[in-house]
Amino acid sequence: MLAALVALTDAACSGPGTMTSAEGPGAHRISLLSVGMFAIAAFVFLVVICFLAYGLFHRRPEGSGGDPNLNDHGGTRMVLLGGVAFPIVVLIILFVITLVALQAQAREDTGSHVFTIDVIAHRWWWEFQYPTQGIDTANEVHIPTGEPVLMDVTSTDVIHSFWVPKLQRKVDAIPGRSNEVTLQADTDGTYLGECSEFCGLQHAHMRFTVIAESSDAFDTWVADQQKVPVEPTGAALAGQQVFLGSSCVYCHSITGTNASGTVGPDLTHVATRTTLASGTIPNTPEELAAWIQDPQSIKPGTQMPGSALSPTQLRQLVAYLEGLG
Amino acid sequence: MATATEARLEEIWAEEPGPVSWFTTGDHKRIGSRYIVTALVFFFLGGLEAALMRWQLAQPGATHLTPEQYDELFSMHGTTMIFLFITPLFTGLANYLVPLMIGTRDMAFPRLNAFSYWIFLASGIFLYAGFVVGAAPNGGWFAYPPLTGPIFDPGINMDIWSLGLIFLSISTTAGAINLIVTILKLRAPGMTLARMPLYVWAMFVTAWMMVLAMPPLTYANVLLQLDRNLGTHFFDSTAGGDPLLWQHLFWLFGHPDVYIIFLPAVGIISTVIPTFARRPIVGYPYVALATVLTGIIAFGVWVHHMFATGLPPLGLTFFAAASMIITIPSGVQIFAWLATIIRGRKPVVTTPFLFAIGFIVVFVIGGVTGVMFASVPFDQGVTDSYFIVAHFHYVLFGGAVFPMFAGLHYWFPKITGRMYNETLGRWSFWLIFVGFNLTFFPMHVMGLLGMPRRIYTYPPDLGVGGLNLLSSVGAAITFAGAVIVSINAIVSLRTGAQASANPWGAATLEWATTSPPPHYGFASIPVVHGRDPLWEQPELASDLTLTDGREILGTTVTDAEPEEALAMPEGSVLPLLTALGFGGVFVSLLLGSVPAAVLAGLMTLAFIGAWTWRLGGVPA
Amino acid sequence: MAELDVPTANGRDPRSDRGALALAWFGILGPPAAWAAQLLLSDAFAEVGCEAGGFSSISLVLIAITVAALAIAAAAGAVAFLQLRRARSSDDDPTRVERVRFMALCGCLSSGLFVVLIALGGIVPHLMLSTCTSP
Amino acid sequence: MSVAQAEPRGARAPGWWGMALFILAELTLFGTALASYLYLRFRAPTWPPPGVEQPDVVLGAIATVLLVGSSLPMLWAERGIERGEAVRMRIGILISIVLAIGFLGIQGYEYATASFSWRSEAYGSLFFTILSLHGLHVIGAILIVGWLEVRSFAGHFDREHHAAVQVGALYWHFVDIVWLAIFAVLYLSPRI
Repeated sequence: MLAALVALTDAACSGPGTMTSAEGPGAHRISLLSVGMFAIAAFVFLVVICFLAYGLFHRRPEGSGGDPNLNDHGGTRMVLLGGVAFPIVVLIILFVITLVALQAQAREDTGSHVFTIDVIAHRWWWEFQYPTQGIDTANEVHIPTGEPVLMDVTSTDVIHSFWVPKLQRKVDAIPGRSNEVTLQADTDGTYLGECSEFCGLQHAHMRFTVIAESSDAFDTWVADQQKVPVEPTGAALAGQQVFLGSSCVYCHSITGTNASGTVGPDLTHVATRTTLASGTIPNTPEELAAWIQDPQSIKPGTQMPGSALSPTQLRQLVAYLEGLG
Repeated sequence: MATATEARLEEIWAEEPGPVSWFTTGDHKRIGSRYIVTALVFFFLGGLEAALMRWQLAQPGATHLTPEQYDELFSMHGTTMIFLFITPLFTGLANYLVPLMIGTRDMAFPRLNAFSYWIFLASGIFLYAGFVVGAAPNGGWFAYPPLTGPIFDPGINMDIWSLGLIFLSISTTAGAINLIVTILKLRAPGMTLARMPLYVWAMFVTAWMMVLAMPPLTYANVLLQLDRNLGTHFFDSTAGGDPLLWQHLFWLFGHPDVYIIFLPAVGIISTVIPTFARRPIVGYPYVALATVLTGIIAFGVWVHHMFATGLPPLGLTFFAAASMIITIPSGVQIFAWLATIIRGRKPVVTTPFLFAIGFIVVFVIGGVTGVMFASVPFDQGVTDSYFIVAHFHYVLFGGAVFPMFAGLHYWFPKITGRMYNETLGRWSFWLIFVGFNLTFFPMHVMGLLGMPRRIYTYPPDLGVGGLNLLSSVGAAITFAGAVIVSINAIVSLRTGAQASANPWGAATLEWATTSPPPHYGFASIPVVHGRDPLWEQPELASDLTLTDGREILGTTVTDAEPEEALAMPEGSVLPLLTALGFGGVFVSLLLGSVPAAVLAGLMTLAFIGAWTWRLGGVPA
Repeated sequence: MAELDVPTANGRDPRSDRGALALAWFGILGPPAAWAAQLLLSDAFAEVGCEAGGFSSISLVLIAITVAALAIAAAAGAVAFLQLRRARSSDDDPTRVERVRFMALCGCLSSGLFVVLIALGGIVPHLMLSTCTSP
Repeated sequence: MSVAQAEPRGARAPGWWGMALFILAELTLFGTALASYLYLRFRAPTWPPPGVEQPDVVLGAIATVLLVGSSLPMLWAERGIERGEAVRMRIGILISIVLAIGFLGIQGYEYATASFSWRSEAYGSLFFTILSLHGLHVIGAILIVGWLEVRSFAGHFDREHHAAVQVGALYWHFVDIVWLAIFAVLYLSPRI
C-alpha cells in the first residue's frame, strides 16, 4: 500500500504543487522528513501484515468452544516488544529529528534576510507589499533566486494560510497577528502558491504565483514596478476616463490618478501580471473584458460587482488597463 | 421454580401495551435500538452529502454545485458523521449492551436515558432544519472565527450549528454520566475492575472523556453565540479578543472527541476477535490500561491541530511529544489483537471477524500516517491538505465505521433474535473494503500534490484530476457496500434464521440471556468468578432474583460487592416533555425571541419539577 | 447486608482498606496528573515568557516544573510497585488479590509511560531549542 | 435469600454519583472559562485596558462572604434531616436561599453601575460573561433547593429517606466553592 503511495507520488511529480519535489530549503526539510517517515511507516505496516497473515493462516487444532485457560505467556512478550519497546525507540529518534528540523527552521527565520515582504491576505486575493522597495502588487510575488526573503504574513478579514508547496511550509494568515516565514527558491522558475485554510466561498480560487528570478532580472522588475505609468493616449485615455468615472475607484488604486481604494488589488502595473482574479484566469484582453463584465460568473461570491459598460467603453477600459505595463 | 420467577419478573417489568409505551419507555434495550436506528439514518444522510461532494469533485472545474451548496455540504457532512452518527450510535450500542454485559437489568437512570435519546433526536432535527430553510451551517465542522463571526457569516447558518451543538451536548453529557454510574454501581457481584469486559472498559473511558470534553465545546459555542448576537469581542482581534482562543477551546474538545469516537470501536474489536479466535484476549491488563491511557493523553495533544498558526516552537514541542507517545497505547492494543489471533484456535471466519481484520489493516495505515503529524515540520507541510483528509478517513471510517459494521453484525442476532445472511455480509465487507481504499488512498497523493482541503473545485493543471475520479468511483463502491448491509439487515429481520442465545459461543454475559433478551434481562443476577463467565461457568443462575418490584443490585465500585437492592422507576412521558421544553428554548433562541425562550424555559422547569418530585425521598 | 457466597466487604479493617485503595488510584492517576500539570504550566510559561519579551530564567522555570513532575510520576510508580510485590505474597481472598495486582500493574505501566512522556516533552526540547525563538 | 431493599445515601446512591459527575462537567466548564480569561489577559499589553477601572473588590468580598456563608446553614440543614428534624432543614434551606438572593442583589448592582459593558471590549465581555454564567448557576441552585423546601412541606423527607437533600446540598456547595475561584481570577488577579 505505502510503496504504492511513494510510487504514485514520484510518478505524479510533474504537478506544480508537488511537495516531494522540493525547490526550496524549507520544502527540502519537509520532503526529507516525509520520505524517512514513509519508510518507517511502510516497515511497520509490513510487520503488522506479516503477523496478521501468520495469525490467520498458520495451521493449528480447530477448537469448538472458547478455551479460557490457553496461556498467553508468549503473547504478552510480543505485545510488550511490538507495542511498547520498539515504538518508544522509533518515536524518540523521530522526536529528536523533529527537534533538529525545528531548530533549523528557527535559525532560518531568525537569521538574516535580504528584505521583507508584507503578505496581506484578503477575501480571496493576496496583497504583497515591498516596504523597502515601495511596491504594492497582488497575486504575483517576485523574489531573487537563492536569497532568503522574510514573509510577514497577516490577514485583514478571516484566517487564510500562505502555502507554497514546493518551497516552504505553510503559515496561517491571522487577523491581528503577524507570522513570519522565510521564503527561498534555489532555482529560477514560477511556483504555485495556494490559500490552505478554508476562508469562505472562493477559497478554491485564491492562488498566487511566486516568481524566482536572477537578482538583476529582479532589479529590473522592481524598477518597472516603481515607475509611475506614462500618461495614456487615444483609446487608453478614453479608457482612463471610463475608469475614473465608474465605481472602480472605490476599490482599486492606480498611482498617478486619484483612485485610491484598497478593497481590491492595486492596478498600477496590472498588465505585467500573467494571471488575473488571484490565479483564476489568464491575463488576456478577452478574459479581462469578461471578468470586468460579470465577475460573479467566474468567481461566484467575489466582492467585485458586475459592471454595465457599453461594449465600446469596455474596450477602451481594457485598452487602458492593458497599457499599465 | 425458574419459570415462576420469570413469569413474576415478566409481569413486574412489563410496560403499557401499545404505542403509548413508545413515548414512555425507560427500557435500555428499546432506547439503545432507537439510538442505533436514528444514528444509521444520519449515517445515510452523511453518506449522501459525501456522494454529492464526490460528484462535484470527480473532474476539474465541475459546476454541479455552487460554492455555497458545497460549503454547506462539507460542513454538514463533517458535523453529521461526527456528532449525529458515530457517537450516538456507539452510545446506543452501549446503552443496549453495557447493562447486559455487567449482569444487571437496566441503566442506573432509565428516565435520564430516555431523555438523552429525545434530546439527541431533537438536536439532529434542529441541525438539519438548516437545509429546509436554505441556510445550513457553512463554516466547516470546526467553524473557525472570524469566518463564522458576525461580520463574515451574518446569516442564521452558524447560529443553527452552534446552538445545535450546545443542545446536543446536553444529551451527550447526560448519556455519559448515566453510563459511568451504571458501570460503577451496578456490576454483577464478583465483577471486580480486573474482570470487567474490555468493551465495558472502553465505554467507561469514553464516557469519562465525554463528561470532560463537552464543556470546552459548549463554552466555545456560548462565546461564539455571544460574539455573533450580543456584540462581545472574544474572537475579535481589534478589541482584545483572539481568533486562536476559539481554536484552543475547540481542539481541546476536538481531539478527545476523535478518541471518543475511536475507543468504543476498540472495545468492539477487543470483544469480537477473542470470540472468533476462541480464546481470551492476550494481555488483558495491558489492553485495559491502554484504553485508559489513550483517553487521558488525548486531552494533552490538541495543539497539533494548530502547528501552522505561528505559536512559539518550544510550546509546540510539548504537544508534539504527547502526540507521539499517544500512539504507544494504540500499538499495544494492535499487537494484543494480533497475539490473540496467533495464540488462538483456527479463527472462525464470519462477517464481524472480516470487518475486524479489515479494521486492523486500515487502522494501521491511518495510525502510521497519524504519527507523522506529530513531527511539527511535516505537519506544517501537509496540514489542511488532502493528505489530512486521507488520514482522518482512515482512522475514522476505517477506525470506527469498520468496527461499527463488525459490532452490528456481531450483535445483530442478540438484538433482533435473527441471524443475518452470511453471503450478503461477505459481499458487503469486500465491497466496503475495496471501495474504501479506492476512495481514500489516492487522497494521500492528492495532498502531496498540493490539493488544499475544502475546495469546491480545482484547476486541471494541479494534476489531481485522475485521482479525484478514482476516488469518486471508490465512493460509489463503498456506498453500494453500505446499501447491501442495509438490505442484509432488512431482509434478515423477517426471513433470517432464528438466533440461539449464544450463536458465536462468546464469553461475555449478554450471551447468557435469550435473543432478544426479555424486559427484565436476567432472571437472577449472575455471580461472576472470572473474565470470561460463559466459558468458565456453565451454570450462571444465582439466587439473587430480586422480585420485590422493579429492582436491580447496587454494588461497590472496585470489587462489585453487593450493597443493597435499588428500586427502579416506572416508564414516564416526562423525559420526552422535558426534551421538548429544551427544544422550545433552543428554537426560541435561534429565532431570537427572548419571551418565547423564557416561556419555554418555565415549561421545562415545570416538567423537571414533576420529574424529580418523587426522587430520593419517601417512596410514593 | 446480603448473606451470599460472594466475597463481601465485611470482616476487614475499612481504614487500611481505603488507604490501600487510595494508594492504588494514586499509582494509576498520579503520573498523568503530574504530566498534565507539567504540560499546562510549561506551555503557559513558554507562551507568556516568549511574548512578554522572554525573560532569561524561563528555561530554569521549565526545568524545575519538569523535574517536579518526574518526581511525582516516579513516586507513584514506586508506590504501585510496592503494592504489586506485597500483593504477590498476600493471602487475601483471590478475587481481591487479582484486582489489587491488576491495579498495581497498571500503576507501574502508567508511571513508566508518563515518565518517558514528561522527560520527552520537558527536557529534550530544552537541549535542542533556545527557549524563546521568536514565532 | 434476597438482598434488603434500602434507600442508599451518600457515596452509595447512584443519584449522588450522578450529581458528582455533573459537578465535574461544570467544574470543567468554569475551568475553561477562567482559562480563557487568563489566556486573553496575558495577551493584552495592559489589563484592564485603559479607561476601564478595576472591579470593586470590597463589593466582591461582601458578595463572597454572603455566598460562601450560605453553605453553613445548608450544612446545618443536612445534619438536621439526617436526625429526622424536617423543620430544622427547612429553616436552614431558607437562610441559604436568602443569603444567595443577597449575593445576586450585589451582582445586579454591579451590572447596573459598571462603567463598561460586555459590548465595549474583550475585558468587559469576559467579566460579564463569567459573572452571568455563575449567576445563572446560583439561580439554578436556588431553584433546586427551593424545590427541596416545597417537597419537605409535602413530607417527602425523613431520617430514612433524604438522598435528594444530600444531592441538592452537594450542588449548592459546588456553586459556592466555584465562586471563590471566580472571585480570585476576576477581582484579585488584575491587581497583581
